[in-house]
Amino acid sequence: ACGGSSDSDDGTIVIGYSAGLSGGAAEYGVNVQNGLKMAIDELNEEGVEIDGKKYTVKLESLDDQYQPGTTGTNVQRLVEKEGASVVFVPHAGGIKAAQELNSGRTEFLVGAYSSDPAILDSGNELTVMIPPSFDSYVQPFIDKVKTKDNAKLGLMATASEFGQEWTKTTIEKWEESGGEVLAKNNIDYGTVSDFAGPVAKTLAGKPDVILVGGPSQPTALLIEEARKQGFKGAFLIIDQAKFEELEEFTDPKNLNNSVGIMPLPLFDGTEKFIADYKAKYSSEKPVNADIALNYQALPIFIEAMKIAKSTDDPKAIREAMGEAVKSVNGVFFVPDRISEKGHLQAEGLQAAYRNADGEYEPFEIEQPEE
Amino acid sequence: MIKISGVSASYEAVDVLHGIDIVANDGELTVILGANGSGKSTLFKAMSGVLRPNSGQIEFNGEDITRSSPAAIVKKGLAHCPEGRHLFPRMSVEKNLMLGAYVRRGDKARVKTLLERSYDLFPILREKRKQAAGSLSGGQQQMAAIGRSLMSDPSMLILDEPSMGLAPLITQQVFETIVEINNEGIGVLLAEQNANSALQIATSGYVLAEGRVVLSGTAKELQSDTRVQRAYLGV
Amino acid sequence: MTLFIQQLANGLALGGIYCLAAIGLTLVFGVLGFPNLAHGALYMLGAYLTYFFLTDAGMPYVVAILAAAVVLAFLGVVLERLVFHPLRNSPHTHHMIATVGVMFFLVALVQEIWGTGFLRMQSPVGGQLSVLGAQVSWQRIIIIVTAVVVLLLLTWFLKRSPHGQAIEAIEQDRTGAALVGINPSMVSMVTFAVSLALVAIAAGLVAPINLLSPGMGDSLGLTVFAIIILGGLGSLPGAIVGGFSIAIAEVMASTYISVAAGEAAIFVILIAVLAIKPTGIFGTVAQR
Amino acid sequence: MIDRLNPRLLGVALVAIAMLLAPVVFSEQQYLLRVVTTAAIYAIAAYGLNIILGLTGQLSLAHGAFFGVGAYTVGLLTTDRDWPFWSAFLVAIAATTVLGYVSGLIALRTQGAYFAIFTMALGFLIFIVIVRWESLTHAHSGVSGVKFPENIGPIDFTEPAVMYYFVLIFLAAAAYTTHALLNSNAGRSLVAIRTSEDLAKSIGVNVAVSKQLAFTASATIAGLAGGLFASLNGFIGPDSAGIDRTFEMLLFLLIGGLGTVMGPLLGSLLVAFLFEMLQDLETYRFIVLGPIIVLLVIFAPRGMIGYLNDLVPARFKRRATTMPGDPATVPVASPTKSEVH
Amino acid sequence: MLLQVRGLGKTFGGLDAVKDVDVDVPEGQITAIIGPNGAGKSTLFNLLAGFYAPTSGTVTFEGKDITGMKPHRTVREGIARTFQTTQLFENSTVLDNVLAGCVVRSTSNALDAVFHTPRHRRDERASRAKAMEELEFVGAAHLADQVASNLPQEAQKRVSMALALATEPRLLLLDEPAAGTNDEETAAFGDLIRQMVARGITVCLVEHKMSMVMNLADQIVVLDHGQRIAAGTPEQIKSDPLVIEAYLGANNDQAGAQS
Ligand SMILES: Nc1ncnc2c1ncn2[C@@H]1O[C@H](COP(=O)(O)OP(=O)(O)OP(=O)(O)O)[C@@H](O)[C@H]1O
Ligand SMILES: Nc1ncnc2c1ncn2[C@@H]1O[C@H](COP(=O)(O)OP(=O)(O)OP(=O)(O)O)[C@@H](O)[C@H]1O
Ligand SMILES: [Mg+2]
Ligand SMILES: [Mg+2]
Repeated sequence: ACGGSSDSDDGTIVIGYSAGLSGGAAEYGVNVQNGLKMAIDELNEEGVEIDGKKYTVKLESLDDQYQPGTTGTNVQRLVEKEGASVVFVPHAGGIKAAQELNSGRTEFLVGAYSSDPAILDSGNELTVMIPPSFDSYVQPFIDKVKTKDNAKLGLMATASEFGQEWTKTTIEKWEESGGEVLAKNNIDYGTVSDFAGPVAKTLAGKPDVILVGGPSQPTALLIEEARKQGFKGAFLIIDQAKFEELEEFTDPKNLNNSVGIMPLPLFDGTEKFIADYKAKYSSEKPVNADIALNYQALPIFIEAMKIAKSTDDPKAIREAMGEAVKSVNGVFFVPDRISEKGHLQAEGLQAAYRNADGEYEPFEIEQPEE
Repeated sequence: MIKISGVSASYEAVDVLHGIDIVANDGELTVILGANGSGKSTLFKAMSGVLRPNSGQIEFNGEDITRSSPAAIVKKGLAHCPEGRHLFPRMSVEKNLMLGAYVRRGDKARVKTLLERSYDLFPILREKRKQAAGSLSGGQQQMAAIGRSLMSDPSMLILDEPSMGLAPLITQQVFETIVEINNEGIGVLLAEQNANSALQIATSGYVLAEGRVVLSGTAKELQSDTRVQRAYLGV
Repeated sequence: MTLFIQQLANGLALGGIYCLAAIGLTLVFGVLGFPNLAHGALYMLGAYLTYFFLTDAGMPYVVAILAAAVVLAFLGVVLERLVFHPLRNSPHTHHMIATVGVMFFLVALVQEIWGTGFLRMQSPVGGQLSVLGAQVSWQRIIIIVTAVVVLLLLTWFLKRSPHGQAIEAIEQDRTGAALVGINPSMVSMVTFAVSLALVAIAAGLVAPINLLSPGMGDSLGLTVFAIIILGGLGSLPGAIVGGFSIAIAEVMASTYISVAAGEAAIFVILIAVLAIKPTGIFGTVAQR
Repeated sequence: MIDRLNPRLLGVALVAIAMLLAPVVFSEQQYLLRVVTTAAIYAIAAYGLNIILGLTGQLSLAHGAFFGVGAYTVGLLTTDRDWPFWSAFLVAIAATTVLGYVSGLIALRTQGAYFAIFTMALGFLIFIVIVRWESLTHAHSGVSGVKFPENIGPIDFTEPAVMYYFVLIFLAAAAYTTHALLNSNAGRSLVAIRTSEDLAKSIGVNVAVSKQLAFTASATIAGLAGGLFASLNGFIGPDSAGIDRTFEMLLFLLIGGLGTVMGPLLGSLLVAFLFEMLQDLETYRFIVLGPIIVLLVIFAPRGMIGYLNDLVPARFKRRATTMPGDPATVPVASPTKSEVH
Repeated sequence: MLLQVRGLGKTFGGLDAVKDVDVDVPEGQITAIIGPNGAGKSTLFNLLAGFYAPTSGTVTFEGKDITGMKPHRTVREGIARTFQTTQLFENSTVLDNVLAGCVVRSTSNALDAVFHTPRHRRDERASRAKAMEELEFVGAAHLADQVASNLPQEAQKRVSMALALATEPRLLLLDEPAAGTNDEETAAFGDLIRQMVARGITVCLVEHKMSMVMNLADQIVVLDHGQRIAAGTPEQIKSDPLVIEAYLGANNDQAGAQS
């Protein structure tokens, strides 16, 4: 089986996308979708030519409500009916379901947007991991906020798979550095009606640092609640939550003394992208890394198609990625290499510590060696 | 006074009533006789608004109530004690009775009197007033249903086989009560299998067969009609 | 000890939220014969409407909540007429599926209008109160107080007006109810209106301590069903006892055992109670 | 000759032929075959729900959870334990049977809406166990690499069409069992319970045991379907045990026709088809789907089968009545009778 | 004695619905149980059929102690009943209703049905024949294809009897079989009950229509306030002052009205 070629004959490259686009947790899916759309519009404006032939790029999106089973069906439909040879999936469960499909059942390239390194450990040859691995953040984050040897860490990240993985890795590294870890208190940010109870419980353990994070908005609420209840220590915020969004949902003062990924505007050269994006979608909301990373990843795939001279051979496209990645511009953390396992990497990634005065102090994040 | 002219009614596809004409006067006791399935209950349902007739007209005290809702009809003073009782099984007997006075709920004193009348009529109900209606014996439920229909203080009362399931003593009593109520000036429309007793207390009557009025007249006339005697009086 | 008091206060506030949401559900149970699965979605809509009246229309907080309540009450009448009235003689499974359809529609509609993202409604009443060392925000105190007041008012209303008995009567025998002069359609409509107004009030009160999102009703749904079943269907005291006890159990279990235990607490309690008393705490006779 | 053909039989035959030919029709569009295969698996689960709800009249909302337990049993055994599919499948069926039996012991003490919400809570509890017992279930990470059934001789189950026929066998068995049940004493006992428990007792039906058996059987079938689902998808997450699953199955069942032989199948196919079609509407699809559901419930309350039945000429209806217990025209748990308008 | 009841009692939250009742039902006869409303007649039937568990006393059927036995087992033992308010599987056809009554006597199970075994086929054929036979017996064969709830009351009563008969009882408990029927129909029901006895079925009957009871019963037991206040032949009962006072009323013209 291979991507239906009928579509590409009349010059269309279909990029598939399956994510939660409706219901409770759809915002994230829509953000990523907008990033992809914006990239595609720009590509089409410039014109895409592969092997001497002109193409229009088209995004086909399907809603899976974050249910991996549905992702599987969607992906197969995107590949076989719509003729996509690249499918973007921005959630770990769906990525795994897609990987089941492209390991033997049908052939396509997964544009995996999840910072969980586990998605690469499966050894799937047709997966490209787009964002920086969260593994690379954990130790630097700990170094920033762990001020004494036996500091206590409270655990309140969201209960999703992603939050759990983050928690696991953080516990491991925290203990390695001699710290103490309090009882796991992961709560489902999406379904908890009132954070006061869980926060009170965590604070009762007198933590010095609390690991928090899930979707930005509830994270902000949780941080606010903890501050209200008198927590003075530091927050270690997982990369799913973004400072620029947190600021919108709570008094920014509450965020002082926290470490997290750096707000997009603080990276050099992101103003234009942010302004363009806001203009295009007439959006007042902060523009975050999720949008930017997908925006800049998509052209790499197209470039790889150009190099491979094929729009429908996933293997060839994947092989050409190493080459393609070198000649694509981007917003920030612009990848310049792709690892053996398929991870887009770059130098110059930064995270930020928001100090007691509410100023962001950037610091370098090293990319992992494989 | 209730006046029914040319009423036809059906359940889904089955036509049951075919152009019924009946008049029941205030203060009189009109009895409807008829074999099983002849359409007595259906006719009553049409009167009280539970079933909407296909055609024809029902007038109550000169007012057209053919298309009125059951609630509106009770309010106008026409009460219906239905076949199958339709009590509220998980409510106490007293609550059932009090709900009978739903349309008279403004007048507390009157409701109190009505309640006492029901209890006097069926002393067992007073004894069981706290018990869930669904756990009453069959006959007790029948009493509760009759009691409930009286609670709305009607000017015309429709009773569908009130003696069903009642012990002989109580049956006698119920018939006496019906006469009493009737004497108070309340019109009564009665469907009854016990034709003998019914005709004894009735003013006039109608005989239904297969959804049509086949005979009508004063109670005396019907009692002496040979056809009625043969079919309903076991003579 | 402070932790215990703090958590007790938190549990009470959560209980207030649960109660407010549960009573509307219990009311409509009477006329639907089945829990309204769209309840969570209506709660969500109530929150968005309050947000709209507060933020976009610039009304004061209390007025915004009342306006949302009025709109939802009207919606309740519309729903009753369009969806549930035609189904009045159908089995309860049909009602249930219809409510799922309504839920799908409302969630999708809100998403189209207000977008997929989270919204935050600022609490017009800030600050907090220190009770025996525990910190309780004023908004939560308002929730508890409103819950108690609304419950008292409602209890009084149902006791004093014939409406409560009318609901019961319709549930037990629709024909019988009509024959005593109850207008089932009218009662259904009024009940829907009251129920939805209540849920709007609940949502409007809770919104400031929570976030608005199209999925915000989901989390409430299961818990609220558990509460009204635990208390005994259609029982107002049941909804109150159920709401507060489940909230406190949830908070305490997650404090002293684990978060998973807190999540499971609701359902473990429910299963335990029903295993002993299959009709809930205040339920008397089994429903059909 | 033609007019002696029973439209019912004709309908069944047409559906059967269509189902058999699906892989040929969809040979160019494998994903449609996958959609149909998935729908068929859900239909099997819906047949399970049909036994406890359609026949016995008890609304079980734990059905999706039982489905999930079956899926996870196959998933975890074939990956973490590296068992072959076949033995894992048998264990999945056995496990859901035991689980169904034990939960039935408590659940069936309750009635009506209590039973429904009780089973909903039970389902949610199972869901929580899956999400929270990470060391066993991998929680949100789900289970990857679930095995296909191992080859039997030359039969290669990684071939989508083969997998489809494999599922189809169970589907046919489920439909046939329903048919046989409806025409048997066991089925009559269940239908009797649905209509009136007291009356059922009075004709010698052991209500408690029959309900228990029906509940257990429905759980078994859900587990079986779950096992197939895990194998077909290769990956399962906690969502496969969620309450949404239950509502989907319920939707299939109601739209198809409760308590009927063909209802679960037709309902599953129709809704799968509807979902597929509406996918193109993207986020608008629930704005459309919601009202469609409401309209279907109002205007085709007895499901497609009930609707189709009304089209069947009256002379065949006579035969229908000698098909005992065929409750195509029977609503679940008869509501309070009322003619009030 | 087919059925022996000794010291039977049932209380509902303090009320003795049935108290210390002794009844003997001789085989092949018609025993009537009468008494005022709320005397405990239906409760007695519920106790015999196992719908209620007695608070005291014993029930012996064909020499076997069946006290507290669940209904599905008493049916198997050979006791069938009808309900005071006629109960049928409302939405099913008349034939399906009666077929449901055949379930208890058939030996094939669900697996037989699935595998379509000869036993299943034999059973199905036998059930069908049995059901039609009973319908003919009660005179409702022509209604076989009708939906039960659409029938008039009287026809429903006949069908409910066929349903009970289909369980092949040795003892049939009929709760007010003639309520709501006119005199002619009442007489017809009386004939039907006699025919049942002729088939070897013992009948126990609760009824308020004295015309029927006095014509039909071989012996009568009178209950009042849960207790047995009299027992004997119709002649004895008719003139028993206790019974007249509690039940029949002095002006007892109904009793013999249509004999
Ligand atoms: N709900 C129903 N659906 C269909 N047909 C019905 C329904 N109710 C009654 N019928 C039919 O309508 C006809 C008239 O019934 P109705 O109950 O009015 O008769 P009735 O004179 O009151 O008889 P009874 O003496 O049994 O009370 C009967 O043939 C009956 O079968
Ligand atoms: N489940 C119950 N709970 C409480 N009391 C009950 C229950 N069932 C019956 N009773 C009471 O027990 C008494 C006997 O009832 P039963 O139904 O046996 O009377 P019955 O002799 O059949 O009367 P009828 O001739 O009116 O049918 C009645 O007073 C009734 O109210
Ligand atoms: Mg009648
Ligand atoms: Mg009785």
